[in-house]
Amino acid sequence: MSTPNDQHHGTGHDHGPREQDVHDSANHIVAPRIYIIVGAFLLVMTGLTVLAATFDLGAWNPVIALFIACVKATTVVLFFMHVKYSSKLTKLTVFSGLFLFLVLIGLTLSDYMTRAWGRW
Amino acid sequence: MEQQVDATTFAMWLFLLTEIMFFGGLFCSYLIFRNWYYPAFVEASHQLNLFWGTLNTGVLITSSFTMAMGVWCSEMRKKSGLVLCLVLTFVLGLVFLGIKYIEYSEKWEKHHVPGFHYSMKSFTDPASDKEVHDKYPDDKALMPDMARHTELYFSLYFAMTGMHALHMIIGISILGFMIFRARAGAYTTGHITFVENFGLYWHFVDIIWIFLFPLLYLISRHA
Amino acid sequence: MSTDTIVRLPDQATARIPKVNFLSKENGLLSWLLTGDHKRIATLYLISITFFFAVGGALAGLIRLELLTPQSDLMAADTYNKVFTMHGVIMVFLFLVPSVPATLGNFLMPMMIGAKDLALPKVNLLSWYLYIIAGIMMLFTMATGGVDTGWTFTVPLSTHFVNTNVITAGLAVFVAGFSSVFTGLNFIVTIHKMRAPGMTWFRLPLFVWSNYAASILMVLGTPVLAITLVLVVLERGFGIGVFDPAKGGDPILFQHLFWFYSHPAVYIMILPGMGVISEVVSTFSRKRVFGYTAVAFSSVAIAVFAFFVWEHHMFIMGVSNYSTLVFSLLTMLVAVPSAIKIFNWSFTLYKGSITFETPMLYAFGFMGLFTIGGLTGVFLASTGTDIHLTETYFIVAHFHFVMVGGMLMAFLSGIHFWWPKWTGRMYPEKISQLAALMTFIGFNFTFFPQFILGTLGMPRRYAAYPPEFQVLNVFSTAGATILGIGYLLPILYLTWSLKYGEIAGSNPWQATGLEWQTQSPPLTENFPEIPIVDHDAYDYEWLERKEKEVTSVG
Amino acid sequence: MDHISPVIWQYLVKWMTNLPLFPPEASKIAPQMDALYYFMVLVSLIGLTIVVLLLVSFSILYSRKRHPVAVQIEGSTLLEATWTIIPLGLFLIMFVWGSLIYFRVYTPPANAMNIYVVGKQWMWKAEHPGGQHEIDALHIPVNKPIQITLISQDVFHSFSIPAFRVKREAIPGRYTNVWFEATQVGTYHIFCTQYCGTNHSAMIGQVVVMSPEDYQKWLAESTSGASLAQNGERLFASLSCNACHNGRPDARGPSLANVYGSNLTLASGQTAHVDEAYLREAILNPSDHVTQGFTPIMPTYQGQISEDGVISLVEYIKSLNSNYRVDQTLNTTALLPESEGKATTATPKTAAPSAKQGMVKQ
Repeated sequence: MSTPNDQHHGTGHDHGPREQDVHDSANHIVAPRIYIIVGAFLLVMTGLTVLAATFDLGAWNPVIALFIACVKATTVVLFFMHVKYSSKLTKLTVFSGLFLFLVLIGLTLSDYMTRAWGRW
Repeated sequence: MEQQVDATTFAMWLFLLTEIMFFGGLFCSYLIFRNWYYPAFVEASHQLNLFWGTLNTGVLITSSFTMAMGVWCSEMRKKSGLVLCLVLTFVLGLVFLGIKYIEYSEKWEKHHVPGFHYSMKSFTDPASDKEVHDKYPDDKALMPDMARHTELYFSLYFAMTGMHALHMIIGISILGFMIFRARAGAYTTGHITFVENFGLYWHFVDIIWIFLFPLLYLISRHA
Repeated sequence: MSTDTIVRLPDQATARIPKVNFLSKENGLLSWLLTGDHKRIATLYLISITFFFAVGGALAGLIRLELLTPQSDLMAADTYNKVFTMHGVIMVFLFLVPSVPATLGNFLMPMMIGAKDLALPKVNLLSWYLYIIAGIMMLFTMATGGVDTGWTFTVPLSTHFVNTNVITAGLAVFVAGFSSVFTGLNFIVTIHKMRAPGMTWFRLPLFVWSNYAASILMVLGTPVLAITLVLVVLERGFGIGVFDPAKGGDPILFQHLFWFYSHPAVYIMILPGMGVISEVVSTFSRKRVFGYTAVAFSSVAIAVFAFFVWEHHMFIMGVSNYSTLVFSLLTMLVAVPSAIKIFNWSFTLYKGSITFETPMLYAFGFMGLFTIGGLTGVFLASTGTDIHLTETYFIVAHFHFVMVGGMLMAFLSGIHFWWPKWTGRMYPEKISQLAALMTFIGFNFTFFPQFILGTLGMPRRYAAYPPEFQVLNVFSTAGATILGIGYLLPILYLTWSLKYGEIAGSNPWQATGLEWQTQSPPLTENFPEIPIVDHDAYDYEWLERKEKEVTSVG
Repeated sequence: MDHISPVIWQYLVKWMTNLPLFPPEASKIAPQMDALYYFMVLVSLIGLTIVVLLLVSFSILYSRKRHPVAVQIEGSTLLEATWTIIPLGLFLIMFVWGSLIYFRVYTPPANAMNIYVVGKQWMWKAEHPGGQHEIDALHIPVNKPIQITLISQDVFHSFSIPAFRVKREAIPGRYTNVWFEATQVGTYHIFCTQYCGTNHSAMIGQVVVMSPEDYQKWLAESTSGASLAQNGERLFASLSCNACHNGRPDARGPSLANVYGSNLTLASGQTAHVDEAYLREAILNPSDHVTQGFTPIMPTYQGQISEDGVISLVEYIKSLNSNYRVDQTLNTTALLPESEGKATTATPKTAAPSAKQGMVKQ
């Protein structure tokens, strides 16, 4: 997950010279340079995930695919959706959605995964 | 006024929260059936066209990029830039749907669409339909019970990508409306909330696809 | 001042309803249908919800009549099945879920936090329209033959084995779900962003806290129901196979997804009711709610834990024995916050100065019946006894104690409590006390025998039953008659009071909430100027000081 | 009293003498479950009494007449802790107690006699190991653990015997289990408690608990001629299963002898425990269940065999398990009509006497 953050370190808080008075909310304006880097990064990652899928890595295949997807999604959320620069409340909202999604999957699987227990 | 702006963006995030849970149910189903019927899922997934899928991912990511640029243009009050970005996003969205149409119609042709049009025979004996077989000669025959479970894969495939496509269609319609308003200079006077919130929606739809792509297309592609 | 009531009304000879208020501001149908005013939308909701409650209640009456005799003689089995299904669907999705939040919550929440309106007035109106569309679809479903799957839409019965209007009913519930998502979303945003200056989180009335908790559940739970119903509709309409065992799908998965929403849904229904009780108990004992923070946090705790317990609806459905351990344990945990609330309300009375107006009577009813409902829930949460008691009349009695004995009592309590605020006029006290008493007695007669029936093993959703169960069923039906009258009375006298009720003045109960510090009925913008809050909720001393100021200045 | 309408009077008398308040306790688990039930009732009554006492006494003591001015009290951490911890403790006791019973009800003992029950709209069909079947009725011996293996042919049903305090959902496409040991001779209700369509309320049956002698008599009278395993054997032959599963060294399918109860390594590398559910799945979805070392050539029998047929096949495969057959004989010999010593050899020999019996019956 740290890849995107490291990559853009130092550019994240880069206020352009023309951003002084332009809008009515306290939003941070993300420079286009970051968008370009993020967009390119996402495309590269897409290529990477397709590439990774062509190697037989056993159980690691889906893990890598999902890991890359998570990295991509996190990048989109942080930069395209400005969560990196948003209030705690927004971060909390995103987190709670993620949390409940994991609850839904985790607790449902707690049934499916343990149905065979105790049968031998 | 600022409170109002803040409020709608927050409301948009909450709405996206409901969207996460909406797709969450589908992802949950997918996970369970993939575990149960892994071999069938592998075979069915290989019926998808990796080229189209990858291209579509690229298209959607690019559209997300143009959308983000659109928000930036709106923030910087660049009217023509905004219109350009929105039009690009609009076009890329349509390209995505077009490619999706190509993929869907291939599935229709091969009788892989679940339900009344589905034919198990297309999996157990792909050579039986000569016309289709000539077009896709690489399809191999499956065991009937495995073929039966491919229908489940395609049920999920169509449910998930269909729901995603529905979100795309809604998004594109709103985009069309926004292009008109942007040309009239609506979002470049400092009132960027609408563009910003739509951007959030569009990126969310992109994120869903970022997960759908590896889950649906990239199952055991090395085989 | 009389010692047995706190009601203080203005001099009826001179008092007038304020000329300018949200009801009189504009006239004409369009001014209502296109309104953004939360109070008008709440009024629209109140009318439509009462209508659907009447429909659902009439269906309940039919059910009880049919069960008077062991044979299915009043209705054939398939008619009976449709009747209880429509009763369930209408009561759950068109009455209980929106009841308190969409009416009282909509009306009061902005006023309680000192705001002019909800954060998104248009979304609020949209939510009412969605509700109406859902309602019309449901009536259409009913008119064109109904649906007989039970409100739980169990697959594969609903997808392949009935030929009634599952699709329209499912879509109606889907639309109603959107309506409730929008209400919840609006509440959360409003509570976060629109509080008046000085209104910190721990100065919020508990009604706001509990509606906030319920809104979280609406926003996060409802979409899972939506996707589940979409899959059911797709399966029925197009034959996809996610839940179809014949295609390798899993009907248990449907149960998981359905209850992932539908368990939190019961908290969506009960939490706002609990908020009403907090307000009422405090006002009529002239005392700050005992353990304010405990009650506030117990609402949030219920909201969070509500999502971890859904499998307790499926203990006998062949789920993994080991996961039942997890879910049973978590269910036990979610029972604790409810206990906390009950004891805190009881102790609010301690050293209070209690009067017994109608809202308080309903609140007492709530506390007694909800205690029974909650404790019998533990019977079902414990896996061992759940095996015997689930899917019988025990469970029917349990959730009616919580939903009707709890929620509906709270709803009526709240309606009476805020009626003077809403309309500017008092309801007639004596007859409404009688109605409260009748509801309580009728309710116990109706549903207590059902616990015994359930223990005996009488299954739910039976049009005909073995004759040895008849006696208790007759009791139940007799009670339902009393209960029915108990519900009919408020509809009648409240309507009567619209014209003939006494003028209430702005604060007849001398309650502390901000909503009572403005005129009744309130202005469209609620307050002449946005209030600045400098006191905690339920600060009766602040109120006294303030009233003294007013009189000394005046 | 005669001047009251005699009809009403009759009803009253009938009702009051015929008003059950608690179901009979007719199984081994029933008293255990009732103990927990009474404990919960007791706790609930105490809890309710406390709440009502608080409400009533405070209402009297602190009514406005007696106590015109309220004393503001913020709260009490001690009290909050009390009413958090005491209910929590009680609930946890109920959780542990309940779970113990739950595991007991849904973990059949090894020596239980297995009866299959198939639910379909709107009847229960019970299949006894000896081949007897009955509809909406279940005859069982007293004091003998009975395992019910449930499956549904269409929608969810729920197999409930209130007198035994047991209930289990019958699920389409999957076996579920429940067991009980009846302790009292008598006739009790079987209900379908999961709503299953129009005639849900007519899906009522009777479980008849019989003394061992009566039960044997019943078994002998109602035999259909062939046991489930024998039916399965015929089906096995007619579906040509034995073409591959013939136990020869060069066979194309794995030998099925002793397969029941063993742990198989599958072609996918997973291990699977072979129970009834596995056998059913392997017949219907063979290519997901290929034993290691074999090729996936077996066709599916989905849609070609009824649930009854699958049950027979499963029973036949189980009968190829000599150990199992010995167990079964040890446990049920006394009860089966043909208390044969030949049970260990599941050969076509068994077909002959039972066929004869069948003829006798007809």
